[in-house]
Amino acid sequence: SLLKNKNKHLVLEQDQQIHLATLNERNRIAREIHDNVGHMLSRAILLLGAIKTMNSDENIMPQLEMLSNTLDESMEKMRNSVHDLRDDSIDLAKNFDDIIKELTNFQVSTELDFENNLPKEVKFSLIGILKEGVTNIIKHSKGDKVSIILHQNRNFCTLTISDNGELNSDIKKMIQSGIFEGIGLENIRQRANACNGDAYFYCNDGFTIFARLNF
Amino acid sequence: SLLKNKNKHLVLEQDQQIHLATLNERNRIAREIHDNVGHMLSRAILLLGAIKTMNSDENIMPQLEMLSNTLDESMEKMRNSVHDLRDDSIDLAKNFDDIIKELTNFQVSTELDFENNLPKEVKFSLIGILKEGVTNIIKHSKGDKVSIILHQNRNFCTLTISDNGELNSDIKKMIQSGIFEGIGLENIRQRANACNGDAYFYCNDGFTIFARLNF
Amino acid sequence: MQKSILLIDDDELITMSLEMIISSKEEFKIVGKGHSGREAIDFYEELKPDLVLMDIRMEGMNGLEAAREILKKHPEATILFLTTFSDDEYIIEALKLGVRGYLLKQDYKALDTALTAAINGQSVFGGTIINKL
Ligand SMILES: Nc1ncnc2c1ncn2[C@@H]1O[C@H](COP(=O)(O)OP(=O)(O)OP(=O)(O)O)[C@@H](O)[C@H]1O
Ligand SMILES: Nc1ncnc2c1ncn2[C@@H]1O[C@H](COP(=O)(O)OP(=O)(O)OP(=O)(O)O)[C@@H](O)[C@H]1O
Ligand SMILES: [K+]
Ligand SMILES: [Mg+2]
Ligand SMILES: [Mg+2]
Ligand SMILES: [Mg+2]
Repeated sequence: SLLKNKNKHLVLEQDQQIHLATLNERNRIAREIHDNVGHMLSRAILLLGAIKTMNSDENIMPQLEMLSNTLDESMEKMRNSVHDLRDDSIDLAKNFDDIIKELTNFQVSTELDFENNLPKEVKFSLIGILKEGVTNIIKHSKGDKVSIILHQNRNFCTLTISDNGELNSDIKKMIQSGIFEGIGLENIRQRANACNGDAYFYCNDGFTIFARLNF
Repeated sequence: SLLKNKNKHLVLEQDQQIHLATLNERNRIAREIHDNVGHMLSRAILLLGAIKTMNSDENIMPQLEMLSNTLDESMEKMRNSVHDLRDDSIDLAKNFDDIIKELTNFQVSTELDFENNLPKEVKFSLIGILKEGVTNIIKHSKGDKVSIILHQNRNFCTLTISDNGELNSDIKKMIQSGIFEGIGLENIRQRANACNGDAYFYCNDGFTIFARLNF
Repeated sequence: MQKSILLIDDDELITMSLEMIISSKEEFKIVGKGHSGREAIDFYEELKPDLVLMDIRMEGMNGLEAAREILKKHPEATILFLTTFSDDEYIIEALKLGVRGYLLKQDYKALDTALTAAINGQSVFGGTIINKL
């Protein structure tokens, strides 16, 4: 339906928008710090260089040297912060970790085998899929064990999210028929589709989401 | 319907999430800079104080004084940046401005009369409504003039977005019947509803969105 | 023979500090100090220094524009930029203009090596000296 289509559009855009908003904010701050604090520090360092050149008091030489080191270090620290700010890469491991941490009442085993060179959209989709899967487990699962497996291959990757909670037969039927009550599973499929892949749901021995994304 | 409900949920959450993501990022950076650079700078200032006391070379006294001022100023600038970072206020005027700037092909008149003490959710909703309204004008309007009026009263505010582009009769009927093709106008209504208000659409002499939000 | 240097930075504290450091070296002498892109162009005409050490970011005419002007009339001019960070955008711009490179303001320890290298026709990018690009 039309509304469903709009919904799809919205979900896919949301990840992108949140990331963009974060990036814009970072860049604004990076620029501000760079322009203000960086400028001040560099003039302090240069001035101190001039003072050391002129100074004839041997006694204060060691302290001037220490001050020099401290200012260099401040500059270095600030540069690193600003550099971090400018880095727009997405830390997939960190994002996965944050989401998995929500599973406090489950015994979780993970196997995350991937490179950070995954395309950005694939990372977005993986994070989105994991988030929906984990939310569902917390909301619906009757089990106590979860397994999360991410594998990367040359031009595709697979994400498997399983839990050992048995589903009742009505829900099994519903899922097997592909008609879902909410939009969670539908979103998972759409995210996989957006990466030229697909998602499959299995209800044997608990519930399993299997997604394959191509790149 | 269920899907429609999900949609509503999604739209309302999106603004909040984007803002939260931005804030988290800011706070992370603010803490990092404060802890690292700030610490270094305060060491430097202290050390320089000692150097000035010990120094017996009259020639470099003015430069040491200048260095002192520069370091104080660096500290001040850093504090201000960090303070700005921690400030979670939403600049409504700036946000309105950015959106209105998109109307490059229209003659725009604005009347923005509000205080910055509007509740956060009201600001979110106003920004969201303006954004949808402006997007629609760019996409659909046959006119060349736009008027945007925001008024704040003691416990409510109103936003009027009008353009002078005539609608064709089919669309007039559709809008009068309250059945919309997309989700833009629906979202506007939901945003107004979320603030205990409502939105109305008029198709005489062009198209007008009128929203009232209570707080 | 001492090499003559023209210093341009809108921050007087920077030109003062650089003068103190550079003048302490036998091989260099500061022949002029200016605080804008406009002054860079005027002083260059008047003084024909062996090297111009110039800030990039200045109010009004910035360093990049001033360098473009100077190099248009005097392709042989030796210009080094001063920046606060090693910024990729500046490096690319500087390369396109045909200046000798850039130096970080705070990297005063590398100053005399860099100045000598630039005057001898080598390129200087941050602490790195490159023979020919
Ligand atoms: N891990 C799980 N264990 C048990 N049942 C599940 C699990 N995941 C999904 N389900 C079942 O599948 C249904 C559809 O899931 P879906 O995520 O699409 O919707 P929802 O979670 O009910 O709502 P929404 O995600 O839109 O907030 C759920 O209502 C639930 O009955
Ligand atoms: N300013 C306008 N001028 C002319 N027609 C408009 C204007 N705003 C809305 N409309 C009409 O109302 C319809 C419904 O608007 P709505 O924003 O709900 O959907 P949409 O813009 O078509 O799609 P979406 O916003 O979901 O991307 C539009 O399709 C358009 O025909
Ligand atoms: K000298
Ligand atoms: Mg769900
Ligand atoms: Mg619309
Ligand atoms: Mg400057």
